[in-house]
Amino acid sequence: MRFARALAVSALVLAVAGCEKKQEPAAAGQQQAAAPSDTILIGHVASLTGEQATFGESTDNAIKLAIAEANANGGVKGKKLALKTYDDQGKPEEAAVAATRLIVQDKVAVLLGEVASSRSLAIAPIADTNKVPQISPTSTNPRVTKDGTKTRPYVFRVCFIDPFQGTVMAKFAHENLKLKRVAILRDVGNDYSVGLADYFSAKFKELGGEVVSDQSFKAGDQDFKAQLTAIKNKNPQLIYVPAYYTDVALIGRQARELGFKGPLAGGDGWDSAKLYEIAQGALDGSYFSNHYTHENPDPRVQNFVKKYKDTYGSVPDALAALGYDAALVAIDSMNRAKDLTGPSIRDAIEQTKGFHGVAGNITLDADHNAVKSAVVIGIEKNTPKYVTTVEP
Amino acid sequence: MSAPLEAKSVTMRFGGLKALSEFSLVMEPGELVGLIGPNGAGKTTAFNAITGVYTPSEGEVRVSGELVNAQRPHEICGKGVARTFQNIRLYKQLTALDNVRVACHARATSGFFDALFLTARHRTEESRILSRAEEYLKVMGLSHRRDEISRNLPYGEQRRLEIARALATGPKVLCLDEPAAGMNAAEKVELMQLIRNIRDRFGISILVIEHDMRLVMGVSERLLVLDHGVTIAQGKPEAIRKNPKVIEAYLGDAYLEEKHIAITPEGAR
Amino acid sequence: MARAKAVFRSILPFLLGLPVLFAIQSVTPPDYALILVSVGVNVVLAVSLNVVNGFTGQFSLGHAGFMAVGAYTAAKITTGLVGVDLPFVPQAFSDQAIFALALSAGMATAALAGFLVGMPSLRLRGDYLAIVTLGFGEIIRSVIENMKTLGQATGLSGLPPRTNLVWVGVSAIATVVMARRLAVSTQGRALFAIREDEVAAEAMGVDTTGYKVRAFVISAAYAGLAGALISHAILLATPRMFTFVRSIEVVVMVVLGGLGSITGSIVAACTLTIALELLREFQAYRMVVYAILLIALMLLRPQGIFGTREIWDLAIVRRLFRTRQLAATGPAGASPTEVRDDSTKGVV
Amino acid sequence: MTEFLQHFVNGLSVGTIYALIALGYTMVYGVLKLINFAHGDVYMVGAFSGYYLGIVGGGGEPSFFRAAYVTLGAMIACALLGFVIERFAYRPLRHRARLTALITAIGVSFLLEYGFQLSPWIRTPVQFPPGPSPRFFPPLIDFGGERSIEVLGATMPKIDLLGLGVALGLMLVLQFIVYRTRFGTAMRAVSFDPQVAGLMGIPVNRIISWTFMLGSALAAAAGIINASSRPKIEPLFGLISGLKAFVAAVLGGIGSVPGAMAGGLLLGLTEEYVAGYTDSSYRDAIAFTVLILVLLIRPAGLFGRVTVEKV
Repeated sequence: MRFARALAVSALVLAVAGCEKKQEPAAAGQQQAAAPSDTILIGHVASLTGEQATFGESTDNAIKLAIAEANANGGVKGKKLALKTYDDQGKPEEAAVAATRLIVQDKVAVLLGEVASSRSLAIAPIADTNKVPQISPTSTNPRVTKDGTKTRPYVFRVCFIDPFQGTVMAKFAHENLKLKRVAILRDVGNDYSVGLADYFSAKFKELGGEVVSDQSFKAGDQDFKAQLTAIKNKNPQLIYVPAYYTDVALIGRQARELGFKGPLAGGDGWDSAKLYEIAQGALDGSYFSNHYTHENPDPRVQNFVKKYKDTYGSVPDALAALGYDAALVAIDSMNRAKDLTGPSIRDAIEQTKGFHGVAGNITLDADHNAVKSAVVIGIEKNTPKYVTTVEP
Repeated sequence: MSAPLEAKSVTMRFGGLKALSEFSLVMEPGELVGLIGPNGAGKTTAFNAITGVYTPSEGEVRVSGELVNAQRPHEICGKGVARTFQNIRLYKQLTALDNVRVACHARATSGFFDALFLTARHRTEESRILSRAEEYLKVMGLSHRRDEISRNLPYGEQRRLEIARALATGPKVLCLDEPAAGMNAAEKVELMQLIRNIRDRFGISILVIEHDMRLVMGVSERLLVLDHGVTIAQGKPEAIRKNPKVIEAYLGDAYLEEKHIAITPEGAR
Repeated sequence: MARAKAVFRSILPFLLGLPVLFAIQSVTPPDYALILVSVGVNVVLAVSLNVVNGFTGQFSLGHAGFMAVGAYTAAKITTGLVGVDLPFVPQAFSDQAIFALALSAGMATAALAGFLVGMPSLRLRGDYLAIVTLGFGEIIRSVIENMKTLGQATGLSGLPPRTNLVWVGVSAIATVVMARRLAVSTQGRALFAIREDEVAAEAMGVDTTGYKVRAFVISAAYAGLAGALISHAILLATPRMFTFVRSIEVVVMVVLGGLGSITGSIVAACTLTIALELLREFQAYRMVVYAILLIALMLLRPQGIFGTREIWDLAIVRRLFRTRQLAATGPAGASPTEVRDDSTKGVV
Repeated sequence: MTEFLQHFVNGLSVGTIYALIALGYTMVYGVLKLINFAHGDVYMVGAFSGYYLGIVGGGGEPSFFRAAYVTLGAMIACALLGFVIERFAYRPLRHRARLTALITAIGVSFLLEYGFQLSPWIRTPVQFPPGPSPRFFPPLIDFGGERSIEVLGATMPKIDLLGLGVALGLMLVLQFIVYRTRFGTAMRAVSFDPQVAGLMGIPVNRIISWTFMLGSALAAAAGIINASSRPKIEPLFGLISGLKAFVAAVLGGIGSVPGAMAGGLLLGLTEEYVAGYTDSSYRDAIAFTVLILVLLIRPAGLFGRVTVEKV
C-alpha cells in the first residue's frame, strides 16, 4: 500500500511538473517567429567536451567569428545575430536533446552542427519535424541529408560527402602519383573514417590498383605500430589514413620509426596546425585532400585566417573553415529569405549557388550536399603546399 | 530405508595436509550425535565435506542413500541436510523474519515468473512461507525480534536465529557447528535442552559439534571423537568418557577449559 | 474468476499508470518530452541495474552492452518492417504493435546476451566480475562496429519515431514493478541473501549461481528495453551511444540512490538527468560542475540518497503519511507486512 | 621472423606503459581494495606536468639533466595530487561500502578530464587548463644521431628501450620497498587487515597516503615515458590507457607487483600480435577476450592467489 501510495504521489508530482513546465513555453511559443525582437538567434550543437572536443571547439570559434563579422556589417535584416551553443559531450543522444532545446526553447532561426555524422544524424529528424533548417559544417556521411531515398528537406551541409572525397584521393594516388599498391589504416570507431576508407578503397580498385592491407585502429589509441608493421610487411607504396589529425600525427611518426618511407595520404581531417607541430616532419611527402588552402590569395581566405589567428592564437583547421562557411551560408540565406521563418530560410538555403566561402565555392545540389572542388595538399618540410585542384 | 545421512571413509586433503581421514558416520533417523575433538581436529572440515562446501577427496557422502559427493551445497540442502556456522553467518542487513524466510525458499516451488506476475501460486506460497517462518521464530523464542535487523540481535539470539533458519529449510538432518560457542554455562545448558526439544518436536536427526565435552555428553546419544582428522573413538557418552585415547587428546583443551582461558571460536577450524 | 483477479492484480499498476501517462504525453512540449524520455530511460536503466548491483550485490559494468543489443535488435525490426501494416487495423495501431514486438525482441535478445555473459562471468566476484562485464560490453560494441549490416561506426539511422512518453512511462513502471515485486518475493529475498552472505545463502538452499544468472538476465532484458527506447527516440543507433562510460553513468545513479533502494535509483536517475540538463547552460563547465556535485553528494551521503531503504522508510516521509507501523525499518523489500496483507497491498 | 620480432618489440613498448600504470593501480588496490578510477587521469596529469615543467624551467636543449628534472618534478606533482585526492575524496569514505569510494573516484576522474578540457584561464607563461586540443610533448633527451637501434631487422626506438629499463627498475624498487622495508611491511599489514594493523601501532592513514603518493608518482613516470615516445598529449588520453592498465593489473592478479608488470607486458603483446596477425579491427575485443579467458581459468589473475573463503 505504501508503495502504491508513493507511486501515485510521484506520478502526480510528475504530472504537475509536466503541466507547469508546459505553461511558460506554450505562452511564449505562440508568437514564435513572428515576434518582433531585435536579435536573431543561431543555434550551434557542438562537442565542447569529450573525445572530440577539439573539433567542436574550433568549429564554435569560427562560427563566433562569422557572427561577429556579420553583426559588424549591420546584421541581418536590421537585426543583430546572437549565437547559442550547447555542448553534447560527443554523444548522439545529447545532441538530440541539445538540438531540441535550441529549437523549441530558444527558438533559433537556424541550427548549425554537428561536426560528426553520427550526431548530425541524431539532429536531422528533429530539424525536419520542427521545420528549422540545419546546416552541418563537416558531416560527410551521405545519409545525413538523405534518409533512404528521400532528401531531408531541412538538412544541409557545406562540405563534400565521403564518396567524392574518397575518390579524389584514389584518383590522385592512381593517376598523379602513379601508384599501384596501397594500404589503408582506418579509425574503426569513427563513421567519417570508415566512410572515406570504403569509398577510397572501392575507387582505387576500380581504377585497377590494389589494396594490399586494410587495417583498423580506434581513436584514442596511442600506438599504431602493430598495424603499421603488418602494413609495411605488405610493401605498399602509400598508406591511406582517413582520420583526424589528432591520431594521424602519431601514425606518421610511428610509420617513419618503422622505416616506412613512402607517402601517407588522408582527407580533410588532417588539416590542422597541430598536425605539423606533433608530426615534426614525419609526414613530409604525404598528401591530403581538403576544401581549401591557406595559400589561397583570395582576400576572404586570408582575412579569415588572419582574424582567426588573432582571436584564438592558432591557424584555423578545416573544421574551423567549414564552421565559418556554414555560418556564412546561414547568414547569407537569411538575408535572401523573404522572412525569418524556418521554411523561408530553408528555401533560401536550398537556392545557394556559387556561394563564395573560405573553403571553396558552395553550390547545393538536389540532395543538399555542397558541390565544390577539392584541393590536394602536399606536405613538404613540415608545411602544407598546394598541389592541385580536383573538380567534382 | 537408508539412513538420512551417511559418510563412508570421507577423506579431505588440502595440498599435502590431510585434514580429515577416513571419516565414517551413519546417522539414524531421530538420532542426536555429538562430534567432538580438540581445536583443529577436523570437525568443521567434516561438516564442510558433508554439506558440500568441500568436495571430499575420497570417500562417499550419501543423503537418504543418494550419493551427493560432487553436488553443490544448495543441492545437498535441498535433499535435507541443513547447517549452521561456527562464526555466525546471518544475512546481517535482513530482518530476523527475512533470514528465516530465505531458508523457507529451499522448499519453494514458484519461480521468478510467478513473482513478477503475482500468480496465484506465488501468493499462496508467500503466505505459506510467512506462516512457516513465524512458526520457526516462535519455536526458537524469537517472535519478539521478528522485524529487527539480525545484525542488531544479541549474540545468543543470533545463534538461535541461525538454528531457526537452518530448521526452516525443512531438513532431515540438522548440523550445528558449535551452537553454544561464546555462551555462558547457564545459556549453554538451556541451549542443549532446546536442541533436544527440537529433535523431539520435528523428529529429525541432529549432528552437533561442540567443544565442551561435558555439555555435549549430556545431550547426545552417541559421540564421535576426532583428533588430527582421525576418528579416535565413537560410542555412548559413558564409554567415551573413559576412553584413554580421548582423555589424552583432550587433556590440553580440557585443562584450558577448566582454567577458563578463552578459546576463540575461530581457533578450531 | 480467481485467475481473472490474478491477472487484474498483475496489470493494475499499468491500468493506473496509463491514463496519467497519456495525460502527461498530451501536455508535454517536445523539448521537455525528449528530456523526460531520457529521464525515463535512465530510470529503467538504474532500477534494472540495481537488481544486479543492489539486490544481488554483483558489480556489473556491462549495462551499456545490453542496451546496444536491445537497441540494434529493435532498430533492425522497426526499420525492416517500415511500411508494413497489419491487416484489418488502423495504421497507427499497426505501427505501435510492431514497435511493441520490436521492444520485446530487444528485451529477449538482450536477455539472451545477459545469459551468455552471465553464465561464465558470474563465477567471478567483485572487481573481477566488474572488469569482465565491462570487457563483454566492449566486445559487444566492437562486434557491432565491425558489422556491415549494423552500419558499423555510423550505426543505423532513419529509425521510425515510435518512442513516446507513454511507452517510456510504461517501461519505467514495468521496471519498477518488476524490481518491487522481486524485492518482496521469496526469489528477491534469495537475491538479498546472496548479497549478504553467499556461502550462507548457498547453504540454505539458494542456487546462488542460478539466481545470479537469473538476476543478470532480467536486468539485461530491461537494459535492452532502455536501449530500444532511446534509439527510437533519437531515431538512431550508433556504437557511440553504448560505451562503457554509459555503463558507468548508470552505476553512478544506482550508488548515488543507494544500493538496493528502488526509489533511491528512481530519484537519483531523475535528479542526475535533470541536473545535467539544467547545467547545459554552463557549456564546457557542465561536466566539471557535475563532477564536483558527484563528489560532494557522495561525501555528504555516503550511503546513497536513501541508503538501502525506500523513500517511505525515511522518518520524514513516514510522518507525512502517518504510517501505522512503527517497527524498525528494513532494507529494500524487507518490510515484513508487505506479504501478509496481500489482499490490499499486493498490487505492486 | 623479422615481422614477428618487430611485433615483439612494439608490444613490449606498449606493454611497458600499461605495466607502469598498472603498478600504481595494483598498489592502491592492494592497500585499499579500491579501484582508483582516477588513476588513468593522474597519468594524464603526470604527462601535462612534465609538459609544463619542460616549458617553464629548463626550456632549451634536451639533456639528461632536463629529463631527470622534468620526470622527478612531474612525479612530485602527481604525488601531491594523489595525496590530495586520497585525503579529500577517499579517506572520508574509507569505512563505507566500497562502491561509494568508486563513485567519488569517478567524480575525481571526471573533474580532472573535464577540468583539463576547459579553455585556459591562465595564458602566460603556460596555458592552463590546456583545453581539448592535443599538444606536442617536447623531447627531453637527445640520443644523438640515430633515434632507433636495429636488432635482427626490427627497429626499436631508444626511448622505448629506456622506458622499458626505467619500468623494470621501478618495479624492482617497488618490489624492494614492499618486501624489504619497514614501510613495505606496514603496507602489507594494512593491506591484510587495516584495523588490526592500526591496533598494532601502524599509522594506517599515513601508510595509505604514502602508498597513494607512490602510486601516483609511478603514473606520472608512465605519463612522461609514454609522452616521450608518442609525443601527443591531451586531457582524455588517460582514459583508455587507464582502463587497459586496469585490465592488465587484473590480468596479472590485482595487488601483485610482478603481476602488474607481467599483466601489462602480456596485454601489450597480446594486443600487438592480435592487431598484427589477425583482424586489427577486433584488437580491443580480442584483448578483452583474452582477459576473460584468463580469468575464467585463473579467477584471481596470473599471479594472484585464490583466497578460499573460510567457512
